[in-house]
Amino acid sequence: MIKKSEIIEREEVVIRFSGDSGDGMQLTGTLFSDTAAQLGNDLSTFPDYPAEIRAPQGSVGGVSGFQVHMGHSEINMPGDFSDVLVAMNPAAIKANIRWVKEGGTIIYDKDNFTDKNIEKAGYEKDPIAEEKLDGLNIIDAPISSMVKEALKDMGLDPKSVIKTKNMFALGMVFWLFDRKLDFTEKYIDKKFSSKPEIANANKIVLRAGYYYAETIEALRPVFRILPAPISKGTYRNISGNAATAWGLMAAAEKAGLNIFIGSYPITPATGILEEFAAHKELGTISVQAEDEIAGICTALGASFAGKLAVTSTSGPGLALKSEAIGLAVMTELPIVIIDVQRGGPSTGLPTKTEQADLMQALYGRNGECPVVVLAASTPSDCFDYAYEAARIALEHMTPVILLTDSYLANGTEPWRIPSMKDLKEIKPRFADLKEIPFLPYKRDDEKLAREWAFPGMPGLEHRIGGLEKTAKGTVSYVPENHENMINIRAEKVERVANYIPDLPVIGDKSGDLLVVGWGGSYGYLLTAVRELNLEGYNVSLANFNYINPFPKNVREVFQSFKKILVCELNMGQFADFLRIKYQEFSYEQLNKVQGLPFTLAEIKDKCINLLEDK
Amino acid sequence: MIKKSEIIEREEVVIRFSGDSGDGMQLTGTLFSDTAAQLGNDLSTFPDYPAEIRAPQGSVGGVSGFQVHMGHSEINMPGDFSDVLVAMNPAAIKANIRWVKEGGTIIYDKDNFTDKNIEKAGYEKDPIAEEKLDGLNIIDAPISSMVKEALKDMGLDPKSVIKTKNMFALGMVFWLFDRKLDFTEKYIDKKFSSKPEIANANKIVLRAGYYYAETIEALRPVFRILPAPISKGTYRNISGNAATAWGLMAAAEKAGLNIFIGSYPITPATGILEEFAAHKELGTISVQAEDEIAGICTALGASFAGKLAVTSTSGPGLALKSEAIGLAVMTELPIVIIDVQRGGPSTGLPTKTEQADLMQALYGRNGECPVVVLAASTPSDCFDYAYEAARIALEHMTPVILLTDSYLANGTEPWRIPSMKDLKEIKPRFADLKEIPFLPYKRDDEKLAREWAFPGMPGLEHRIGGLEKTAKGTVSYVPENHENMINIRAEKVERVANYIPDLPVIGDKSGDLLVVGWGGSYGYLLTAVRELNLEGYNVSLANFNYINPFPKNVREVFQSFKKILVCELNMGQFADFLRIKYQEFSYEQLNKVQGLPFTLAEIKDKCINLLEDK
Amino acid sequence: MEDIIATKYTARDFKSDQEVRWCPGCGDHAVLNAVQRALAELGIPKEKFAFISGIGCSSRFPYYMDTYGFHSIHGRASAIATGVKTANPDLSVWQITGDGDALAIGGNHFIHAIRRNIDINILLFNNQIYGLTKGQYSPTSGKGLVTKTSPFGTVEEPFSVGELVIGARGRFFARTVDANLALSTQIYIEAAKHKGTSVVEVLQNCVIFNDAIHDIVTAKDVRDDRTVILEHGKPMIFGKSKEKGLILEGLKLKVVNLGEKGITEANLLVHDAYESNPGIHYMLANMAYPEYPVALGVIRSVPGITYETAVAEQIEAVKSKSKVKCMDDLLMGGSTWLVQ
Amino acid sequence: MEDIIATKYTARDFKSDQEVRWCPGCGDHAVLNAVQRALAELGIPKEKFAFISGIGCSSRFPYYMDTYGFHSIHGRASAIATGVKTANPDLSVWQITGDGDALAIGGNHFIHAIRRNIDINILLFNNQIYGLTKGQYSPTSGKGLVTKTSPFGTVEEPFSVGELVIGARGRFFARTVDANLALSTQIYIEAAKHKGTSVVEVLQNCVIFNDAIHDIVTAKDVRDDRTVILEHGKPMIFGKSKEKGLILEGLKLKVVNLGEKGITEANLLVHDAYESNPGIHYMLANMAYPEYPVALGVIRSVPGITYETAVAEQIEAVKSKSKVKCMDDLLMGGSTWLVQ
Ligand SMILES: Cc1ncc(C[n+]2csc(CCOP(=O)(O)OP(=O)(O)O)c2C)c(N)n1
Ligand SMILES: Cc1ncc(C[n+]2csc(CCOP(=O)(O)OP(=O)(O)O)c2C)c(N)n1
Ligand code: SF4
Ligand code: SF4
Ligand SMILES: [Mg+2]
Ligand SMILES: [Mg+2]
Repeated sequence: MIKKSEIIEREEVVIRFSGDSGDGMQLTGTLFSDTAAQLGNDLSTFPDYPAEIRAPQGSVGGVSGFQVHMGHSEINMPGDFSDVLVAMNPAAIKANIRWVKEGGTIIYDKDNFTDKNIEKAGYEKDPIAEEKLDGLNIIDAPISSMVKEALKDMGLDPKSVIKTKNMFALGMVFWLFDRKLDFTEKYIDKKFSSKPEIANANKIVLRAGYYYAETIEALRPVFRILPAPISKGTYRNISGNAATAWGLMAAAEKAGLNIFIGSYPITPATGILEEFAAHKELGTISVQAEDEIAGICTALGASFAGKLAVTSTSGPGLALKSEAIGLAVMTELPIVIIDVQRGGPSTGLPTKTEQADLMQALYGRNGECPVVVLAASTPSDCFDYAYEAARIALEHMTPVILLTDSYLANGTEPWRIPSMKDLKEIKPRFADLKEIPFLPYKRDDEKLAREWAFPGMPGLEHRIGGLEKTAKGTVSYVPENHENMINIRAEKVERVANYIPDLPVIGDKSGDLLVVGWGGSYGYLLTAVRELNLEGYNVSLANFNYINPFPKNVREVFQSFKKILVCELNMGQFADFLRIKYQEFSYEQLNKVQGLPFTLAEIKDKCINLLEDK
Repeated sequence: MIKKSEIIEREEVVIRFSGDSGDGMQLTGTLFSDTAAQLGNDLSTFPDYPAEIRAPQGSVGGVSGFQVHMGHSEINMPGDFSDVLVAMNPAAIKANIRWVKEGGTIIYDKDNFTDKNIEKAGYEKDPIAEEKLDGLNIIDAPISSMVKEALKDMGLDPKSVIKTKNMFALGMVFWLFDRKLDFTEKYIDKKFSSKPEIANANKIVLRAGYYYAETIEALRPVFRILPAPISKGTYRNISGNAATAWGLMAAAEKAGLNIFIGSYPITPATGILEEFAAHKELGTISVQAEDEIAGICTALGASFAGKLAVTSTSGPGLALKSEAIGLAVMTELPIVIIDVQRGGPSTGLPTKTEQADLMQALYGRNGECPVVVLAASTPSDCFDYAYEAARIALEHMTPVILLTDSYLANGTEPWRIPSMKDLKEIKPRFADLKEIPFLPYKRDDEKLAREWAFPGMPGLEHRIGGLEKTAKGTVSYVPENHENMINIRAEKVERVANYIPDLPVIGDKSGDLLVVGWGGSYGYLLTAVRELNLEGYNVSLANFNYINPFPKNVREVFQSFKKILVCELNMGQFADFLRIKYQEFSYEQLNKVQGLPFTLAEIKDKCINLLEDK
Repeated sequence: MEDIIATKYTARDFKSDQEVRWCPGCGDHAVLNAVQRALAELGIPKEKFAFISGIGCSSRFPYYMDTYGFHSIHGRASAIATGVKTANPDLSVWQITGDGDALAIGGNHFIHAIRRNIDINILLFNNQIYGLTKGQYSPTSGKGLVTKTSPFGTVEEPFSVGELVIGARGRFFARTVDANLALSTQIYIEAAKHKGTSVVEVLQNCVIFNDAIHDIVTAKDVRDDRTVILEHGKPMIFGKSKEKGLILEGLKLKVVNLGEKGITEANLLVHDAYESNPGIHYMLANMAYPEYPVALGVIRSVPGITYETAVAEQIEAVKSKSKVKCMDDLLMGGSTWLVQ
Repeated sequence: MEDIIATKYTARDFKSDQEVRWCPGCGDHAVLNAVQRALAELGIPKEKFAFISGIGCSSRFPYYMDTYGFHSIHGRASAIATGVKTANPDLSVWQITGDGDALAIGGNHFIHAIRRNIDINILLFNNQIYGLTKGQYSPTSGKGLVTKTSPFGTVEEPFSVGELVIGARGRFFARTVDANLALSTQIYIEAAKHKGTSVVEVLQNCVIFNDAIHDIVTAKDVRDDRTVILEHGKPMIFGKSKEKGLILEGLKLKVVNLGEKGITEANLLVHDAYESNPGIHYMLANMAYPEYPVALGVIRSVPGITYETAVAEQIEAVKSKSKVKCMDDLLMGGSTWLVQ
């Protein structure tokens, strides 16, 4: 349909769909990115929705967005500035205009720019006029009326008609990026299989949008993004929350255990519990507990009973679990605790992203109470680090906290599906049935881990609990025993360092500046560092996934750089932890606490500043 | 009665009463120390009791002890090694023998050293023989039989008879220290006013012990400790828990507010709640909540309603309060949270002392969530720092965590009673009734504190909550607003530094070694540093009571010493916090996690080592 | 509330300047209206109202009220409200909560508030779902309900709100339907006037995640037959043409048709909300469709000494007997000695 | 518990090697004995027992049992026990708890365990005091009790354990007295056999901080007159010479003297523990001296589907219908694409 000459090839492009919470933008974005993924683009997505279920229609607070970053080369973040903004109403312009690239395109539903909506969005006059949009390619499509027109003969009620307008927008964008409609059409057929007339309406409107775009001149040229040269294999799109759940399920299978999750719903972690609940076919036991404390306590009970135990939550829930984490430390039971970080303190910004629970994860308990802390850094590597968390918990008999965040949890990216046989072995420390009497706090020499005996194992009956104990498991108030046990528990956690990989450095192994990050800002830092490298700057990146204990080569890595810049979405918690652990180095900081990821510009500016002022 | 020539004057002496939990040692110790205090000695006491209400009779686990350190000069700690040990049974020897000074005296109840009791204590033969006690002055008093003899004509039941034996021991010790019996006799009369025959029996036995000691040769010479040259004034003995409660009650009166405590019982903090409950005559509202979360939440409610709000707990309870502390930070309500630290992690060693909740107090919450943290350092200065905590909370509109510990809570010392008129002013930031509309997050320029308006004030109706807000109090997801509020809340806490005293240095203001401590180890560190000074070492002491924010002169103080040694009863939490705040200094550490205070020898040895290896 | 001044308000006076952010069609809007109407009738000065909530869609309520308000953390509103009321018994304290907020994470504070009989008014918005977190089952969701966390149906027995309230020694329990403004307003007024913990279960509709869950009893065409509105001192009659009633048969309630087998209004049970023995209130609170009509109105309302009063009275009693009148007295009292 | 093997045990087999550390004279000792006796009778292999407790004097119990044991944190035992039993329905799971542990801090987990009807046996040691923390009042302490935190008497209404349990949808509630070994052993056996959450309230004496608090009904000389031991299918008779009984008058229970006014055994209420309608069980559980004798024995015992069974059955049902049998199936299922 499109002539060759009118197509421009692009390395990468960022599209943002945005509209009212009820406008179906999340679905639109998902369908678009799934199509792109099927065609072999690498991509990264990020949904961004309000805390209210339905904030007042037309208000800026009610804008729901979905950003897709796709490319011919590797894509590591959903992008900060967008090439194309789809805005279903004036509020969507208000909320997103800052994030449109110079020379970018805005497609908006002209019909929705009524005086009332304009006022609701906080504009005085037409936003297109009010925002100075010079240099942007503005497409004012009469989407609502086109949709009504397209469906006028279908006999549908007006509400159902207008609900399809997201498909019109999607159709337009598909044309703009030279994409086929078949994936979306199949999806529509499946979703509305019981309502064929609705399915039909959606498909009609989708095509109508596509043809409309073809018809109007304004949308030329069309962009084409060739498939990314990514490794061979079978791929799927996966979100961080699903990957987390799957990583744990995979670990359970590998360890020969059943998995048990005890959790209480909380944004943005609920998806993990939901994912477990949806996979009972694999024997998953999911308990929706009465609160977070019961969540971890049911899981601890399950751990005591011999399951791979998991509890998932977000910051306020982690606070509630503090006391029980202490019990897990004291009883040395394996358990994985996931904290999907969100904006704090308190209820804070519950749907936004932040990395401000690090100190809580490390220190938020009474007494000397060390646990292993890991952090995932991309939606799909949530699988790997969840798996690692389970492996460490089971092999070292310790609670492990895995930190992800709102951005990872809801973001998606294509993921090369691993095969179970390629995953690391996991060998839980089951007690030997013949070693009677069983000493619950006897340890192996290497890991200092105790053995795991659970109810049902004959002859290994024993008692554990939160009071200080001797190796035999007897309650003990002997001063030296207490100090000894405190040291052993700390040392056990330290020795995990012997069983984890070194900290990888991306870029030169020595140089002027090492950008240091941890967890979820990885994609942004990586993209920024790569761009700086292309621009000729000597910058490397070290992003931490293992936080407590640290990999053994950290000191060595740090020594080789003139400056160290720690970037994190908080006020400097990781930098402070580094000061504790490696006091000898100086740490520059880049911090942001806006409920948003970094922008590339923020990172690059800071790096350039540091490099130039050497 | 005692000839002058047989009396030796001593600067200070440590006596430890110890026996089975049922032997009344806590009372014996209290009566002894109260008598000493009345006579003008300075003193410090420490009760040490088992976690079980009544551990098995005769077992080491069941030994209950009470140590009194009294002196002619200033006394700052209950002493580590004792001059006199009173042991009511073999287990008391077993538990305490390590802590008797060379050349010290042991008084024990010979009648109780039966084969059965010897075995229960874990000895094979007579402990006096088994422990090599050369050089000790061993007094084997047949206490039980003497008591029976003394009371044989009274017609009392055997249980009541034997219950008086602690008075016999007390009588002996009174003689040994040349003390009058009248204070104790008055106490007995009062306590048993409804049972005159029991009162009588106790008094007879007390005198019997006194005369027995006079009769036997073994107890010479007698020690006399002259009154300490302490400042003029009216004194009373006070424990840390009572002082904490009184400090807060005093603050409320000074601020013109009613006080409200919402707490849940937990060792060793329960005494604070009990103290409040006992003082309803001052209008104190004390709510024994259903759990720790309800404890802080009722208090937060009371704060919202305009009271001076308090919640008290120990480590595990602080963990449970984490989430609600976050709410207090976000709503900027004044509240004092007291954590009486005990041995952790988890239930740990619930009746023992430790300083291991510091990191929890500083960081144990989701998000960026700074609070003010103070620590008291002696039983009686719990009054001062509780008062300070309330002052800061009310004037700066912020939650304040006050850390004390088991050692401070139960220990007592004489305290010069302050007069209310001499205490600092406290001016709560009441909202101005005329300033309508009331903006809940409007701040003053100096402190950045908001104003306090509470239900009942007409025209100032407003809403607060845990979501991020604008100054006006409207919920806001605006990225810049969030970052701005995060910074303001942090800055507000930082600015408290403008309203607190400088860090005092005891000893030279510069030199070879600065011993740094915080909170409750103060007395031990002070005593050790003074002894070192007397021995000619160049050591000074800086003990922190203000931890977050730090006093403004810390850097200046640290700069003037060649070495800094941080001593604390944990694995180094304060040292780590110093590394974060003052990364430029090197910190040596002395740590102990045995549920026990430091010994002087431990501190001195470490200091001398550091000094000699310069 | 001693010094109640006769103040004239209208519902409008209780509307705050905040935009109401619930979904269009959410039952919460109606509750807000009814509460604002009820407050206007109470004659209590506006500054004496405090609305305390936890977290949930319903818990956003305080933002929309032009009164003192505290939107707190999930599950803890009962405890905070207890603190507010004990601190200042003079206030009219309202707790706004959801079925998750009150009965899942907040269950403990809820039952303890009730046990203590603290004089607060708890409006429990029961939509049988977690709204704010987008549709997981709650402790009141019916067995088998398919939700995001129960894709194969829940396997849990739900609480019966009324039974739990009375089981925790509750003295006031009422039930209403979000959209029934007249009944609701009346009940909120009665809840406010009752001295002690008043719990009102509001059958509330969540259009988004659990739409029409109450319709089986509350829908316009069936509600007359499937609900009975209880009024103290009145016979228990219901039905489109008031043709049905309730009687007691042994220890069980039974639905009868007036006119049949000679049954007249005089045979019907007469509602006694003030009876302190909870036996019949349990049965009424537990009535469920299809066997029974669901009971609306004030089911139980038994006065008793309230917690904050008892606390205040004890303080006054101790004060009046004590010689210690201020901190200086306390500091200098007891066992002291003078050093000169 | 499918594969119960007939194993012969004596009480002694359940004693651990730990020294029992309760105060001499504490009621806990007797409970320990009775439980050990009961376990020996159950014929369940020893390794299948798990004893879970919170914190409190009573919660030290697991240390003294030669079974699997978990002495956890204050108030959370119901949640941990729920995890243990759901994870492995094959175990016999016992929760040991105090009135503070279960009803103060642990109240929420307690009512939710009951609501879900998880098959655990909860022994609630009710000494109406916090023992371990040395004598503060608890949610079951009688109004007016003077304790360390209520030096002028408590002002709080206590919970009635039975009423709270049934109000939370409880299906098994029994009451016993610590020292009554025979009755206790029998009740513990019945609790173990009941499928679902069994709550046994043990009237337990704390000699140190609340001595003789139950004596008013349990003392040797009065207990026959002031307690009634309920047995399913038997008339409700009590008194030193079995001369008293209970009848129903309207909606209230009434104590009658046999022989007076022609009342014979045949007129008395016959105990029906299996009746699912809780009405009469509420009344029986709430009976209090002096108006009534206190009810001992199994007051309510209504079988019903248990939580762990429902969970397991749902998993089996889903498994049997799903084509996904292992992780590789899941990973490769759904929407994927191949890159070559
Ligand atoms: C400590 C904590 N846990 C969990 C959440 C997440 N959360 C917010 S509201 C809610 C449940 C809401 O349900 P309900 O109380 O019934 O209110 P509704 O939204 O239905 O009105 C949950 C689980 C939270 N905010 N805080
Ligand atoms: C989180 C926490 N809060 C408080 C405590 C202190 N505490 C220990 S046991 C107990 C109450 C004990 O009472 P109960 O459960 O009735 O047991 P009893 O000792 O009477 O058997 C309390 C408050 C604790 N250990 N942990
Ligand atoms: S999600 Fe449901 S309960 Fe929440 S505002 Fe929308 S309709 Fe109301
Ligand atoms: S304090 Fe009371 S409950 Fe605790 S062991 Fe002693 S007698 Fe038993
Ligand atoms: Mg709800
Ligand atoms: Mg108790």
